[in-house]
Amino acid sequence: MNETCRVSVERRGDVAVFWTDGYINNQGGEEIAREAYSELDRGARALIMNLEKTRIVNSIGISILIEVLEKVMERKAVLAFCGLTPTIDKTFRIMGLAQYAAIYPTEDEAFRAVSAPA
Amino acid sequence: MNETCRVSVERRGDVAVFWTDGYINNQGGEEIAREAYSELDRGARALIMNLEKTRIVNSIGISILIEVLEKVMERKAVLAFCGLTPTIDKTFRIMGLAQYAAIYPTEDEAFRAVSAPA
Amino acid sequence: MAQRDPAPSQPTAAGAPAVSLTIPVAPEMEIVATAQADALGEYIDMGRDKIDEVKLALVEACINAFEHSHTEDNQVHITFRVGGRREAGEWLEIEVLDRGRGFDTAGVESPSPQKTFEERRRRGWGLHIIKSLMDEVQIESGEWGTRILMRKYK
Amino acid sequence: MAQRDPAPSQPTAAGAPAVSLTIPVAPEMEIVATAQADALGEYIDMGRDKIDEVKLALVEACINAFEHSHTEDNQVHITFRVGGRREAGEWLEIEVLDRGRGFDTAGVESPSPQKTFEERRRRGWGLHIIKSLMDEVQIESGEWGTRILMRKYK
Ligand SMILES: Nc1ncnc2c1ncn2[C@@H]1O[C@H](COP(=O)(O)OP(=O)(O)O)[C@@H](O)[C@H]1O
Ligand SMILES: Nc1ncnc2c1ncn2[C@@H]1O[C@H](COP(=O)(O)OP(=O)(O)O)[C@@H](O)[C@H]1O
Repeated sequence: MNETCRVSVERRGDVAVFWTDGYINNQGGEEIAREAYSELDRGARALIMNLEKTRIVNSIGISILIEVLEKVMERKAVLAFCGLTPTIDKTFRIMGLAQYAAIYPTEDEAFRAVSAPA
Repeated sequence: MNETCRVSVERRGDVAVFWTDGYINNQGGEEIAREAYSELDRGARALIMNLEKTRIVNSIGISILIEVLEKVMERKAVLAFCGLTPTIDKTFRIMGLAQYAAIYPTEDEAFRAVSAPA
Repeated sequence: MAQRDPAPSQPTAAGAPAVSLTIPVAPEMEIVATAQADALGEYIDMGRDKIDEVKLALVEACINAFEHSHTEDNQVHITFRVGGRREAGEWLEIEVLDRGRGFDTAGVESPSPQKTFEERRRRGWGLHIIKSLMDEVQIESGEWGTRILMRKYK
Repeated sequence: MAQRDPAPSQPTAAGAPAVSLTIPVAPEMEIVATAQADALGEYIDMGRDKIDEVKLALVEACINAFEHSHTEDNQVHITFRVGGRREAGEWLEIEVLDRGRGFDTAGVESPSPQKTFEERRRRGWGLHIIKSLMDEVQIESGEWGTRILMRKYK
């Protein structure tokens, strides 16, 4: 079943960039969470999630992303999203994710923002 | 209903190149036939049909393309197809269209072939 | 299956061409269902972003039925209708019906970002998302199951 | 609708998860139906070209029902099943049923390129295409209508 979301990660210094491909439901969300926690454990200070290859994130998937965001904040790291479709952007705003995580149009902008000295 | 096939045509000397976009059924087939007959009337010696943006041609659509092919042969002109998906290619072969019309992988190859001096 | 009262039938678009789809309660079948919303959205030339909104609303309605309804027939019944004044249709309507145990629609607490983040109650957004993304939504629920009727204009 | 004998039911894949789709007899609804073949083909990871073959076979079965069956309910009933040994499925099976007037399956003349080109009988290819593109095909027809059951392996 190839609807399942594929997640790949690349580490650039203390920034971890995630690319998702496909539907993010509970399973996809948990896959992202696993990878995110492992990057945090390996000292990442910022996570960027590029969702440009994902067209649907369901509310269970978002609830898991919110859990990840909370863990990120506990560790005083930052989480940024980019490549959101208008519908995903809208849903993230409705659920309040946009109040705690930054949203950028492109990965470049997200990278520049999280790499800027605080 | 945007499934309906869109057809565009460009004239290059006495070759007319057709691009289809979408499902070719009776309606789409008739649209192609209308354009083809008008190009033949305007003296086209060769018609190239690039179907790369079409994924389905139903048997009624093919029967109309066969009608076009017969008219083309009556006028001693030639008809070449290119950009066929494997399934469309297979169906054209089953129905015998491939015995009377040439099929080329790309538009360039089709163009070179029909432009070569006889 | 036990005899039950039938779901109330009040098709808001009687006579409009209907496409019905029945999916089994199984992982990711909600995504299989969205293919039909896609196709019918394209059929009426609805824009990509609006189609995405319809698809997410449909996903939420399906996963609610999967997760909460405890349906007896292990299926979710979806009806798509297109309609409006112009020939090709001005809206897409989707009805999602389960023959499950139903719920008290008045008793559902509204979600909020505050509850989600401060009280860590992260679920409970499905119905709210459906209402936010669709133009018209009716929810009926009872012993016969649950029926969500939602419409989106082009 | 008049009472009729029900269509013979011999699901070759009883128990396999089924998705049922009912489409109205209307232009291009066959394409709307192919969206479901696409989604279920992807669901079992069938390759793009094989999915295209399944979609064309489904289109042919639908347009036959539209054109020839004179159905009483003005609908075509399609059931999709996936199954096989592996969890995710090894084949996709599609049943296309109309409650129309049926036809004499033995009496259908086989088409050939020669008839098509030399005798200018260009139609009559639908069933042949279905049989060429699918791995297994059963056709049953009678006073109750017509039922085509076709299967494609990954
Ligand atoms: N189809 C349904 N059948 C039974 N109960 C439902 C159904 N849909 C929703 N509910 C009830 O409404 C509640 C709120 O649903 P929703 O807003 O989608 O959030 P969530 O599914 O995350 O709980 C559910 O927890 C459930 O109790
Ligand atoms: N669903 C159907 N109901 C009634 N008759 C049918 C049906 N499908 C096929 N037929 C009959 O079989 C013939 C052959 O069908 P087909 O091979 O698809 O070619 P075509 O549709 O081009 O005639 C049709 O002309 C029709 O008489």
